Amino acid sequence: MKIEIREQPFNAWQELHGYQETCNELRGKYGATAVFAGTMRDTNASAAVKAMFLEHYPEMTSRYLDKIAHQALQQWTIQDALVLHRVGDIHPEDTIVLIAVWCEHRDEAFQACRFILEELKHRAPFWKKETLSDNTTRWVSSNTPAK
Amino acid sequence: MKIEIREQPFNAWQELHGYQETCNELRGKYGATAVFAGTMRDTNASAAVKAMFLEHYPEMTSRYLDKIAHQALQQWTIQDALVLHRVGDIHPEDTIVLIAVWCEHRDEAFQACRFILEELKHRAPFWKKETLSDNTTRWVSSNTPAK
Amino acid sequence: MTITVKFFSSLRESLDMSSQTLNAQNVATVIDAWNQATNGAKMPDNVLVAINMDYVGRGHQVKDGDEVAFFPPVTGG
Amino acid sequence: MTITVKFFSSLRESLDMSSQTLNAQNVATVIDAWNQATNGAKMPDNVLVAINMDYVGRGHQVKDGDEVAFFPPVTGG
Repeated sequence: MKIEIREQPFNAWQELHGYQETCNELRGKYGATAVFAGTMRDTNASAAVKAMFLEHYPEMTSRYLDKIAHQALQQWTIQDALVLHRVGDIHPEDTIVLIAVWCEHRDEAFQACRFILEELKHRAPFWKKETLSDNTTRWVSSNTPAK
Repeated sequence: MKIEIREQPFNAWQELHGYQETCNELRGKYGATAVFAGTMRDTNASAAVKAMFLEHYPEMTSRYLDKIAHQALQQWTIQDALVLHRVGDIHPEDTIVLIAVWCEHRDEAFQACRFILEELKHRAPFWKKETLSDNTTRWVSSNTPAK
Repeated sequence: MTITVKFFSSLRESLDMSSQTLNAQNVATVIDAWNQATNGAKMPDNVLVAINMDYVGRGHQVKDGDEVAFFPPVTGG
Repeated sequence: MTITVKFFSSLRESLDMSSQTLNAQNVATVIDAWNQATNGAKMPDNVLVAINMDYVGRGHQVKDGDEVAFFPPVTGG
């Protein structure tokens, strides 16, 4: 399992490819991989957004990402998981979060992936501050609802 | 949107990376990508499986994959989708199916990805015949239930 | 009239037949097509049927030029 | 006793303070720590609180050596 907070841009699919290549003990064991990638859009709440600063509370963020992943491991039969989250200065098209879960079967993979995403969005201490096209800034006040 | 039946092995994450690179009109527009990759396991129903033949009904399979993707497009606001499915001789660790859905927000991406997978599993005419370690063969009689 | 009948997967193997062209006068429904193509073999309970690449019920009518396919539950994905 | 108080995001900006060390005698709860660190500023309704990296309620007790963090609703992912 790999859980990391990243200060530099990363390509979600290359990370996934690279990580899975290293998981030799998983080969032939997993039948289902569910993945979510969250990407910065160039528009939010009807305004053009040109950049974003992603603040976090380093020790607590790491602690909660670990905690959330371990709660998923207790609830579902997960063979492996990968969670990457960006912080710092972010631009449109940058990946913000990547969550991948490897399981034997599809239902547990989907459920666990979604669980990790929702828990992360509701409990992990990250905050987004947007810079709009006129250079004004604003803190994002809440996440898009789950449903 | 790309929907393809593949006779040769493919790497799910490289396909995803390559496809997304070509989608220039999507850049900065999608916030959520939900992905499912189904991979052949080396064990099924308590038996070691060394190979699998994936039969299909070519014209009907293509027709149903298109139909299912278009039903998803009607139900959710989808920016793009990628569906790849293997046929022919398959070995453990090979990707069988890759489904990716790009949307603005996460809930619609997850729902549409899952919908396409379940519809594909229940309606698209594919059939799996396994070759076990003692070289006996058996047709897979049904899918793992969704729940 | 001419009807093409196709069989897939375990059904293709058990009937030892993948495709057959019926030049038929007395084929009104899917069941008639099955009976004529298989010489009256018992149709397994779980068989699925498609006419011209669309799922239909066993009582569905067939018409000249139709492609009627029979197969077991699908197991892709 | 010594308590470290931290503020994040919009709260850090509005209070113009990211961290403060309180050498406090009269700090029993989270609210006391807030009041002492902010000189009695009004605590916004939606503020979240963590002690030593775990979420707690506003009435939670604080003890010597604790790190008490205040921040608005989280918006990661």
